[in-house]
Amino acid sequence: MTLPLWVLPVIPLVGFAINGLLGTRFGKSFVTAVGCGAAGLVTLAAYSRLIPFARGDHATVVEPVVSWIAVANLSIDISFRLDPLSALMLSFVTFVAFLIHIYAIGYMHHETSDAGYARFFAYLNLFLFAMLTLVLAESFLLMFVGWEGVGLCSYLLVGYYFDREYAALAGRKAFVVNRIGDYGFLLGMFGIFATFGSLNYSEVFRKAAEQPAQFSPALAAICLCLFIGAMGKSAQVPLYVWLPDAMAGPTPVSALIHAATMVTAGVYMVTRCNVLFRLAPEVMLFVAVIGCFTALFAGTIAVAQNDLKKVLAYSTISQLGYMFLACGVGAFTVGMFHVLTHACFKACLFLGAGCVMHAMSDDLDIRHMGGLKAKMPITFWTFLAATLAISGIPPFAGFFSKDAILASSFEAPGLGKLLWFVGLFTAGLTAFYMYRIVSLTFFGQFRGTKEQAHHVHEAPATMTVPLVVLGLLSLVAGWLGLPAVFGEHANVIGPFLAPVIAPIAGHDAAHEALPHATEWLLMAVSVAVAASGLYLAYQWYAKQGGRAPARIAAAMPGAYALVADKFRIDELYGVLFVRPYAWAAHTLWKVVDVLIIDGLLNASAFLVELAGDFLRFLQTGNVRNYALTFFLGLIALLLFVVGAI
Amino acid sequence: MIGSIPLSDVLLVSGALFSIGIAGALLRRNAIQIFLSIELMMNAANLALIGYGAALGTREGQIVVFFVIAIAAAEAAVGLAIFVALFRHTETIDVNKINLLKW
Amino acid sequence: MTAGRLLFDLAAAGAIIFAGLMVVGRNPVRSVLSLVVAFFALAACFVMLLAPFIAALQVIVYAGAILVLFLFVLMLLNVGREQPEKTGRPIQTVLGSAAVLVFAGLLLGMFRGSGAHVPMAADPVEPSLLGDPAALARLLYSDYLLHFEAVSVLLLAALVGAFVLARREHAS
Amino acid sequence: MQRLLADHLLSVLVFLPAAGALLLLLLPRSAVGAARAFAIAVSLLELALSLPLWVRFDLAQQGFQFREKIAWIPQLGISYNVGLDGISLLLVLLTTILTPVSLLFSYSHVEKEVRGFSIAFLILETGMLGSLVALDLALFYVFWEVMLVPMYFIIGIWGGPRRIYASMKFFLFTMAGSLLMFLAILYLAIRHQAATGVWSFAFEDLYRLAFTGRTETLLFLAFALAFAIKVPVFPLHTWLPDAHTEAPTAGSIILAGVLLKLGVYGYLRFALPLFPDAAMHFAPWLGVLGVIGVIYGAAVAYAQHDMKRLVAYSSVSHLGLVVIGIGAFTTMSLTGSILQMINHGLSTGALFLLVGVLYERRHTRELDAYGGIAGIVPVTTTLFLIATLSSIGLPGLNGFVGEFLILLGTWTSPHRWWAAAAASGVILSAIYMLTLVQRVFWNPMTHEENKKLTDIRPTEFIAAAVLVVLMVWIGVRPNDVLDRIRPSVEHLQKVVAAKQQAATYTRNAAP
Amino acid sequence: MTPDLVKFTHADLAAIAPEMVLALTGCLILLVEAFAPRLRRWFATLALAGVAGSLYFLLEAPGGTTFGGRFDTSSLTVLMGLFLGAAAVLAILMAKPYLERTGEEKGEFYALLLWGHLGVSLMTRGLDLVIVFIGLETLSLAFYVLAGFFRSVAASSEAGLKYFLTGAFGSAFTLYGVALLFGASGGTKIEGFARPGFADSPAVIFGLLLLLVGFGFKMSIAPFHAWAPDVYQGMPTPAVAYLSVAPKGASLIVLYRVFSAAFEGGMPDRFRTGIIALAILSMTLGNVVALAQRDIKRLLAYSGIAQMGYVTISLAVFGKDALAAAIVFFFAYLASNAGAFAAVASLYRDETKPHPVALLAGAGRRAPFAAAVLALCLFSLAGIPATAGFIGKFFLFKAALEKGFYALALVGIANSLISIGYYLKVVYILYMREPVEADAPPSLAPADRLALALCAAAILGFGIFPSTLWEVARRAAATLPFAGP
Repeated sequence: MTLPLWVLPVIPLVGFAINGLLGTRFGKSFVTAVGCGAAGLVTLAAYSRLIPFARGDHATVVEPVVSWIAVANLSIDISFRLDPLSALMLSFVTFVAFLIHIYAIGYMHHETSDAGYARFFAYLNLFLFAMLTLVLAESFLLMFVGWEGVGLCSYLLVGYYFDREYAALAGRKAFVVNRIGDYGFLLGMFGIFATFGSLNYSEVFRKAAEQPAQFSPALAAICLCLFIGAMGKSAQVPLYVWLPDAMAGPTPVSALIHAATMVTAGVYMVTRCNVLFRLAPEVMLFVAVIGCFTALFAGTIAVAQNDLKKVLAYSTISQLGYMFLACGVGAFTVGMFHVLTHACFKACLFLGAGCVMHAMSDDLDIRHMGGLKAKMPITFWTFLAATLAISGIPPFAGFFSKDAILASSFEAPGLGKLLWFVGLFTAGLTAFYMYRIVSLTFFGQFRGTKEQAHHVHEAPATMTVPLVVLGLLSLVAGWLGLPAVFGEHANVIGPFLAPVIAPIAGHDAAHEALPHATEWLLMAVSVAVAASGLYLAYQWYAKQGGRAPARIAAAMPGAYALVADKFRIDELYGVLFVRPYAWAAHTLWKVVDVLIIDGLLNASAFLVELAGDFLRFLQTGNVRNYALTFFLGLIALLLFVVGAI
Repeated sequence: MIGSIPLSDVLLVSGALFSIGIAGALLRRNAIQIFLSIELMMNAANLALIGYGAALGTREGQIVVFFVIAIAAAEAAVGLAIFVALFRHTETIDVNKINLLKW
Repeated sequence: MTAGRLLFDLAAAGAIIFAGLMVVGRNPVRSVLSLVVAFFALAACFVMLLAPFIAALQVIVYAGAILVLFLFVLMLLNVGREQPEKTGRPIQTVLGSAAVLVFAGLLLGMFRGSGAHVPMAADPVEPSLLGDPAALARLLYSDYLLHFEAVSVLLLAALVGAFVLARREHAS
Repeated sequence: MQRLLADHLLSVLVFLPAAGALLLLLLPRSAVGAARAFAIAVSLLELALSLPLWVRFDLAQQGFQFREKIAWIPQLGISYNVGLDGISLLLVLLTTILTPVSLLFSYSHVEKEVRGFSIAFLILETGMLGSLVALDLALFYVFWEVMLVPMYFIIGIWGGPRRIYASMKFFLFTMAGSLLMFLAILYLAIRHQAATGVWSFAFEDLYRLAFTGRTETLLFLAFALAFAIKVPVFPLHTWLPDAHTEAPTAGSIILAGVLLKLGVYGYLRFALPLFPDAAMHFAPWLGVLGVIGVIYGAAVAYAQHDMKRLVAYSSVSHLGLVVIGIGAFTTMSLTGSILQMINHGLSTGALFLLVGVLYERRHTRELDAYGGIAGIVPVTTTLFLIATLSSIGLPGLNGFVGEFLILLGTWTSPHRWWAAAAASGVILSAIYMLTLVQRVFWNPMTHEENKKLTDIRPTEFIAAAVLVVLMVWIGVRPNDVLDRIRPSVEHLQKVVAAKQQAATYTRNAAP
Repeated sequence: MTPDLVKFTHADLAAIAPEMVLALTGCLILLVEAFAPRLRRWFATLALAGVAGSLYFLLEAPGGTTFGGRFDTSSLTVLMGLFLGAAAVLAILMAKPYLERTGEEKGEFYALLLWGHLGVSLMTRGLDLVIVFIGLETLSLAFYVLAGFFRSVAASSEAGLKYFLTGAFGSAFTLYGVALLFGASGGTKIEGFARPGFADSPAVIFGLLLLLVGFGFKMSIAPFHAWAPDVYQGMPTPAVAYLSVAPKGASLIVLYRVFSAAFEGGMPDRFRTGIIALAILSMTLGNVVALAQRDIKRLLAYSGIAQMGYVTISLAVFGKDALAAAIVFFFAYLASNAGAFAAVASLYRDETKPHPVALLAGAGRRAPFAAAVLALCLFSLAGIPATAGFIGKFFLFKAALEKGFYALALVGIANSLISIGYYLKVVYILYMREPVEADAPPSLAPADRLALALCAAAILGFGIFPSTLWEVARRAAATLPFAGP
């Protein structure tokens, strides 16, 4: 019998519930068992569905569970969907998550309080639940549930060290910026419902694909809104600012949420909606441009960072840019392919960084490191493999996916060539800054303090095993998507995902492939660029100990400082949005509420009181005045009434 | 007409007396004088009653006056008693000086 | 211009004049006395208006009893003549006199106008019999019996009240 | 007894608390514990009695159920006339739930004049339930005002430092509105008498009246003002922050949980059906004010240093959303609004409760007096976090469903941009609520005295847990609630539409 | 003219019996005082018995007019008799402990109270302006004395003086009005006014205005109100409790009697406008100035002025329902106002000193019952639903709106909003302020407790079950002839 899909999210949810409620009481080993158990179990369960699916005809499966919200013409079911796209996500989300759970055992070992430990694993499970809901959802609303759920977990886990102000701030920032994206997502959903009268994928996409002419006008706006959501979640310019700060969380979190899985949700969503996006070409272009620019922009910043995780964070942003570039030029499958490979090597990189951090007793400044190669070989080799992967050196995973992206942007009409060139340059940049950190971390002399020096040691097995696995994956994962030049069926993933890219009536999906010669050429170029990047970095940092870059930095201090300060975007936002908002809030309160509204009320009340205080003195106590008032009153009446007759 | 006296004259006299009474009540400060003025006002009313009664050819006017006189007497008794009682406290019956209770 | 008319006018004039004196006089004793005179004059008017019995009452009760009582109290409290206003709050005087003038204007104007027209009673009493004490008495004990009883209570109340207020505290 | 509960369930519900209050009067004032226990017992019994409403409520039936009608002032056709529909059903249950919750919380926190407190609370419950079930406008008005007095005392006697100002402001504000409504009600009855020759204050009868435009506008405004003040709609909201801040925790819970809802309820139950044309004519204004409320409330909340004040302004923001839903007047938005009332009652109630938990220990509500206490009071923190998430509309909790329905419903109405603007509340609410959480529970621990904080007490925990459970329940199975709202909403819309046609007809017929 | 001297039938006797009982009880008390002073403990009981007896005879009295159509016994007079009787009972109840506390327990107090009560009841029953005037004077004389009853207290004597001078001044105008009406109608019977075109002559309007002013003075309608605050402050509280309620009701009835007869063609517009002006002035002035009062008795005086403004609305509307509403309002006002004064009487330690509101601080805890009733009374005066006060306003405003007096109703509403300001101020001092006086207020005497309980019961009773009262009031109102419906 096959396991119903709803079980998948429920397993980690149960894990979360158990750890959340009882974890503190029963201690670390119990928590570990439950947490990792849940992750492992869900991985098994997932593959128990995936393998038959992959073997079979990849037919989409939709499993409704129960009606969730039903009002008027809105009826949202809790129902799950298994199709190639969700299958792909499912496959690596569960597996990577499991690995990282294992890793976390070792990493969180030094967490002193049982409560904290339990909290950590509970949150991880909760995240898994949300992520699976996001991936398996059959309707936009249910996806949004997962969407917000992962956001919540990222918030909770970034702020895991709640007593450190920067962590707390980072968590809040992450959530708020994501909320800005969600705002777009919400409007997108409203638009979709208003246009298609439903929020279920099958129905929406069917209608869109059947009568594109009827719907395409509305779709530009809708897709734009959806993409804003994606920008928030997947840290694209201008909403990327939360991701670097999010590194305040424990490293496994950075690896799982902020590298491998959650941040790619945006790409997943865009791919999921490819039917809609393809009907809004201008938005597609926008996506491509934003992605491309983000790739370059983040890459540039990464060059000048000295915090190991920060560099990785910016590289993540940059890689996400690549993925959107792919989607933007219409190569959704390629984008997803990069999601997959990136998940492997970026997770590997982060975990490696985690080990380093572990060894350096939480110091992340690469300027204090150096020569760790000898002391922690496993870490080094895996890290190196992942670096080569991300730099796009064949035959490592990154090469194939990135090359595919470049190729498809190259063949894209319009801005294609420009995008390709920028992408290419960024590839070189990536190779450079990645190998820069490798050199500074693992080669040369150790530059840290004494006690750091003799504290440095290889991480325990719980941490290294996942490293090795991921290292291997970052070597082989790319082979799923060998380019066409390696033969008709070399590319597994493309055809596998093809059904997701539904044909649209009146739009011819089929575009002619590049001539092999061009393709070879492109590969060669990109490899060359990547290699030169590596070489440069090796020369400057491994060999010459960073004199050249120092000279360059000295040559143009302003520019260097700017880059080192991440172009001061945070400060810019502070001036543009944060402080004005705070000011406006305070002014509204003090002026509108207190001064104007209450002022008016209190003033009128005061006037009445004043009148009373004044009038009471008419009561002079002199009885003659009383008689007079009496008499005057009488006269007034007489004049008014009799005088009239 | 009452005999040879037109009613309007009687009423004018009564009105005049009434007004004078009011004037006294308003302008005097000695409680007793105020009260005297009020007595005058009542007498003005009496005059009007008698005049009307005569003009109407009924005795009711006189009867009313009869009662009014009785009432006036009673009022006088009480009023003067009050003045005396108050005088024990204030040593004056100048109402300008009597304003413990005010505002 | 009959004698009766003349007498009435004289008496009325006297009443008004002495009433005026009563009001303007600062010395309370003098104003009591002028009021006595005014009441005598009024009594005369009553006679002219065919109400001799009331006139008698007026002299005996009012001029006699009540005002004498006033005199007694005045003596008892021996309040001197009223001092001229020191407080200098003329508003009472000004407003008061103005108001009185307006009022007098309205009232007298009303009387000069249609105010004096009165309906004749169904069975008008023969003028000469109007003031007949016997008839008055009969009326008093028949139609006005209730009033009579009521006034008795009123007088009683006044009596007791005056007693309550004015008696010396023997208890304390 | 059986028959009593069968035929007069509503009356029993309405007057049981009052009876309890009378019995409490017999207790000596010194019998503190007894008073506490008794009040809680009564409110629990009340809750138990109210559950059958949920069960016996007939989903198929659109009109009012559990009807009772007894002549009260027959000469004027005023009758004790009560009934229940989906809308009032939920609010009644909310009331019967929140009252024991508040009393339970106060169990360990009200020492002063416990008997008086309990009496006030029970009378308050009678007032609330009465105005929720009354179908006779005179009766409604009576209950509506009766609520005021105990709340005035609760704020004024057991409140914070500025309680006098707050209680006075609360009373005068509410009175100002309801007095005009009082005149309007009288006028309605007089018109009915003039039209039919029969006196009646019954909603069904007055509903049949049709007015010329100007009259209807004036009457509508008289009603709307009363309710708008209660809701409160910007700019009539300034009583609320003061009242909430100064009221004792239990008072704030009820105030936010039920009293504010009565404004919306009154609008839905009376103002809309009685004056549909005017209501529709003013709907855009309502919506705009709602939008302003959402954004304004959220912004001002962000500027607060006082926890309760912050939560109070968040209420302004949330109810602005509810108002928008009503202004949009689509089935979905109306349903959402009603659900959102319940949600707000639960989440804000819980927030006030938990703020109260901290306040009772630390005797300050200043954000800066806290910080980093998550480790000291983990349970409180967790509960507070859940309440926060519910209030900022996290999917899976109750808040989201209501918000989503309102916004989506509004989007499908002609006033699309309201939804667009109001949806920004999603961002703003996250900003101020998370700031609150961060500054109170997270960040480094700066105040030594906070180390001595004790975590939530059992009584407090039960009170809060009940609310949290309900939040999750509604979030996961909103249909249980929606099923009960839907018929009433559809009925409401039908009624309004019907009257609009009828009215326009008669008006055209009239010369 | 019939030869037989005294016309006094059994009917007359039956009709006048209630008043006789009162008069005789008064005398009896005085006799006991004079010859058996040890029995003074029983004065209050005697007085109560007297009132009860008079009520009994009132209910027994056969309907219809007596004394040659000069004296009325109808559902109206009976209802008003009950109203006045209730006021008297409350006054007597609170007088006993009050006088004991002040050591002034004299029979005269009760006697004068009863005789004053007699006068008021004559006012409500007299069909002849002279009877009414005599009743008015009896009341006034009795209460002039009661105002100055504490001869040892300067304030009391001053109150006596002020009440006397203004009162005498006012009744002089009333008398002149009577004279004018006598002239115009050829008699003193009110029914004599019911003549077509009667109200057209200026003399009549003049006379009616004088009556309005004279009785308005007794009702303390602004601007004829000025005496009230001072007198209330200086007067013994129980007497105030009676004076602030009963004569006002009676005066309104008198005005209604006179107007309903004189304006059989309907009330002239300008006359009505004048009354409306009085109503508005009275409401506004009373409420606004009350906000500024520091002494509870003065505050209640001004609140009374404002309340009479509401009643004047009824006079302006002028009709059966308006009168019925006014009667209901008066019953409510009786319970609330007398209750308030009863509470005040029992809450203040030293009667002879002023009664600053501030001294009530903390009473909520020290004298819970009295404080609670006071609060209830104030809420009732403020017109909060479920109290009698609300019912009174309810019918009043209904009557006003029914006849289309929208602006007037709006002013009334605005005023009740203002009034809440000071009523709540007192409540807040009662319950939310810490005590300022070291020693708690005197322990509550049984009589006070009874009075308070009666008031509270009445407030809630009328407030929750008003229909009977309304029915009775309407039947009573129907006995007056009104132009139109």
